[in-house]
Amino acid sequence: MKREIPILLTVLCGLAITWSFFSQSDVSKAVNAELLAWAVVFFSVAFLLGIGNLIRISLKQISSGHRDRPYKIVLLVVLLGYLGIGIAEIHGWLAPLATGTDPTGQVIMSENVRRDWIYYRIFQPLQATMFSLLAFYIASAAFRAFRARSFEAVLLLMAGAIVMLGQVPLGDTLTFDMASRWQDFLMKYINAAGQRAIIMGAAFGTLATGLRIVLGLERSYLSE
Amino acid sequence: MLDVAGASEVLNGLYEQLNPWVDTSKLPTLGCIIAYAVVMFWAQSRAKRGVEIPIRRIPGLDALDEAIGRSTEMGRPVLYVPGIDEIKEIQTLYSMMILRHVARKTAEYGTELIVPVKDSVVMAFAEEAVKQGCQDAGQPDAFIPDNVRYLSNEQFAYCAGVAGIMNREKPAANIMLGMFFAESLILAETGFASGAIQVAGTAKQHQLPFFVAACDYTIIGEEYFAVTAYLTRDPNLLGTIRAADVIKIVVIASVIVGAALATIYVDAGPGPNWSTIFNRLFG
Amino acid sequence: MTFLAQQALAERPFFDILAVPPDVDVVGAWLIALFTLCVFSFLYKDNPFYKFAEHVFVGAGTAFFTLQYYEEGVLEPVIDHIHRASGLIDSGGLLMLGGHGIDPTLGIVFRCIAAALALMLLVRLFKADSWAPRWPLAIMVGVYAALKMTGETQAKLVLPVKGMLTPITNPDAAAWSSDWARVEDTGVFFTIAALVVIVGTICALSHFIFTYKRTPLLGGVSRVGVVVLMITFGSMFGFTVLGRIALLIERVDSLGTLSGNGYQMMGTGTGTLSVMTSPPVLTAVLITLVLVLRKITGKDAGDTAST
Amino acid sequence: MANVTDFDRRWIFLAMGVLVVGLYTTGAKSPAPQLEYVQAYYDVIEALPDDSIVMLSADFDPASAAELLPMYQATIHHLLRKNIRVVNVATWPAAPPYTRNEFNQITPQYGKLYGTDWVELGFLPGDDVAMAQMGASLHSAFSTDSRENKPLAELPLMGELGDSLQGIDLLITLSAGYPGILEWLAQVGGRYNMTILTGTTAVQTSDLYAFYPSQLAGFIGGATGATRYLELVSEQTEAMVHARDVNQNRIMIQEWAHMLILALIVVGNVLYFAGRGK
Repeated sequence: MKREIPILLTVLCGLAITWSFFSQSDVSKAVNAELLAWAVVFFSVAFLLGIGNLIRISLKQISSGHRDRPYKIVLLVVLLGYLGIGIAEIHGWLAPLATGTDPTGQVIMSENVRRDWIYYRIFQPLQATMFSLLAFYIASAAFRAFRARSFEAVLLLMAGAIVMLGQVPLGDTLTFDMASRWQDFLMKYINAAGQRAIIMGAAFGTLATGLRIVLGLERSYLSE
Repeated sequence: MLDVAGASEVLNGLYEQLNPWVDTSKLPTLGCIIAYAVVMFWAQSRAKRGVEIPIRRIPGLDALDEAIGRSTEMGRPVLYVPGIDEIKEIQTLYSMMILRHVARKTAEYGTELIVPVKDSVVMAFAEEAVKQGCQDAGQPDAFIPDNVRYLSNEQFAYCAGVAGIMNREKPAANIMLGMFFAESLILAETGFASGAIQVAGTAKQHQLPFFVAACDYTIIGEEYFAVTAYLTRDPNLLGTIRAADVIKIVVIASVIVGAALATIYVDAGPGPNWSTIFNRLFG
Repeated sequence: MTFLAQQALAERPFFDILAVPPDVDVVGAWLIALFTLCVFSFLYKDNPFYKFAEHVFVGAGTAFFTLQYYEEGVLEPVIDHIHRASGLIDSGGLLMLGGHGIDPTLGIVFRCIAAALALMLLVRLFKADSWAPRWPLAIMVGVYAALKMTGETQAKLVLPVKGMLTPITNPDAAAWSSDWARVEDTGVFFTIAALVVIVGTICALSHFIFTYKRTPLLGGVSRVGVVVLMITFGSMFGFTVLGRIALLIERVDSLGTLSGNGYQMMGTGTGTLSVMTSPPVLTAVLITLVLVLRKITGKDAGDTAST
Repeated sequence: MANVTDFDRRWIFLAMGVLVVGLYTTGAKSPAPQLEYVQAYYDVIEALPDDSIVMLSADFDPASAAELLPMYQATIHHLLRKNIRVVNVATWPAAPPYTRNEFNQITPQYGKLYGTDWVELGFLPGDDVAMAQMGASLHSAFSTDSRENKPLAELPLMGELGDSLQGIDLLITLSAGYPGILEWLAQVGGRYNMTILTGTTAVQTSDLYAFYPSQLAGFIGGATGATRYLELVSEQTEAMVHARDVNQNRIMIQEWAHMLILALIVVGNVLYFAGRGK
């Protein structure tokens, strides 16, 4: 029973959703909508479980005198502090603040100001900068690793170069306005063909896994 | 011989009949799913009964053995990076199957195998795979627990950790198979700079360019699943690949026929013709 | 410090909870500069500044996402929904569900079941290998699998094929043009382009046919397919470069707006003093100093190089 | 240099940094190239009649805001100038601060009222499921709006729209990855046969050619596409002129950075093969 009921649930829900995709009936649409709402709730709660893990691991590292102990303390302080402020805002323990007036002169109250203050001054610059590092890595990889050693690599680098030139005015000037036209041809026709093949390939993967799950043959997700 | 008018009559009649139950614009999708399912199960049952489903050799696959052989000659370790996603990602799961094969080879050659992981659950799977591989090779004591290493749960920290291994322990072969994200670029570059022979493979298309440009052999897109099927001979996987092949052939045929018909009837006026009828079959 | 603060206050609020980009308050400007440069310091090598920034990032990110999922994924679909439904009971209205009104009481019952199942997920916190979390998990997996199977088969398999069932000739276009700039508009070009797409797609697909014997034909076609795929990857490569560099430029731009505009500690305009005391420059100088000192005193041995 | 790979990569980091910062200080500008698919994106919005309803989904976060935020702002200006009503949603948890901020700053410039001219439904978790649910039933997807926490029925625009997407004339997604345009195409585009426009990061751009124009009416790809769109929008919208200039300055930096990358690839390969020749 421990495994049968979950598999039964999977199959029933899977078939219901599939049915509503093809069916015209109102009932199927209603069932579909409700099931999706359920999935949203489960999805979110499952995400919230993750934070428990993070806190547990960090606490363990702090207590065990891990080498990164001070950083883990920083992590927890930021995490819990931000959480506290946010929860207080969500539940209105911290009063909403006026952020302005709309055209009719009515005052606009916002319950998000404190969260957004932190977001724009800490989370936003950090995440944006983390990913901007890749500009440097791509430059050094261009010099140290991207080698035209094989027929494939040659093609790839040349196509890449044409796109890099074709996307910017300077590249066009340097190539007497040819780069953008070559790029258009590569992207609109050859790339489009390659992309279709790749995307169809991905679709086959989804289709295979989906079928096995909906028909109750795939059970690996129940193991852990 | 059915004429155009008759054919479109039949089609319209059919759609009329089905409309109350099925959204007829989605019939092609339904047909595609059913066709795929039928072929898949048929092929799987045949594979289970031991009927040989051939899989073409993939260059990257031979490269695996070559890479392992080379590190054996140089007496340096093999580095296996199973991607950075969790075990629920199908590519990570397959990467574990391939890892088992690699572990068997390294155990046979008596070469050291280092497996850095980013996720604690994947770590358990990786240890199991390596252990299995060593047993397959009849060398259970070739398994070195410390060589399956949990580095960090943070993408770039993990990346720096792997780069550190590449620079310090100078593996002669880097095998990168699984689900990769932005770090693929950094790994491929560091590995190339360290002079190792590199074999990479992923179905994550956006990372493939970097692998192709910086690695010796790259297993691209669906080839990744074919490799897994080739190594594991898993009937389910074989079935899905055969089914995909069949649908691909159908797609190719439809594109040729459809485009030809469309060209023939390019300036045909309104009203049904073979081209419009054929197109309706696709919703 | 008070003096410095006043200097800044002359043009910018020192702390303003309502200030949003591009006009953040002075405290915000210094925070943004600090965290941005801490991350950039990783390019030199892994160091305490980066480690600090990284852990703050994980903490802040996790907290922010948690709040979002809690508010929009738990409170709204459960509490707010039930509240709204009970309101409908009083007003005697129907609860709209997929364009189909149902009795609100029923809606409440359904959503309570969902809440109960969601609670079963939490059991995992206390008992790792419990059967309870599997029920909601199973429902979620079923829903996702079905959605992706149906939707993606249609959008990524059937419709792209349908999109290719088009003529390869264009009667409306002039057959050929002597004007080189207008070649793309000619009928000949149209036909060539259309053939490239069709042949290219067929070849690329054939490359991914694995379980049939490699006849010379299939082998040759798949060889062409490799060419198509490599050009495809090449175009991705070019666009990836475009994207990554854009991210860097934006960071430089945002630091640039903080060097001046009333964020500097002393002076105004583009005077040396004002630039030197602006958040990005001063922070950069300080971080560099500390890293140099660590190198001299050999304290940075523990940091792993970024290469 | 004996072997190019012994070279300390940090010199290249430095070169890239110096190039970008140096060019930034010059403030010079370059126009974006003519891009057919951006024109298509612009034309589709231009062709919409007054009072059409557009669903604008913000599917990005700070990591990709550099590319997508300019498109997002320009699209809002474009829609509001055309007197199109906007339903604004998000499928990425980190997007709502942007949607709040931009709409609060831009809507007053056009005298648009909350509830009648635009609504903010906010973030919906669940990735593919979220999109499918918006398609299936707006009122059960969002019990309340995220600005005034009112039931949707109490907002005139949502009351008129009803429960389904039938009333939506166009879906626009600013997409940074998963979930994004590919999922919208699968869960809403094909299923409800809806016209879709998208602005994406450069990394995703090449994928979109597989769907354009049959499934995708138009798109904006990466920083160059964004700048081109800003050029088009700013012709009509004074408020976007500054943003256009900023982005044209970025294009100028961008083009030289491309040259640096190309030069690095060429030099690296020359040195490599020369070294192997010996």
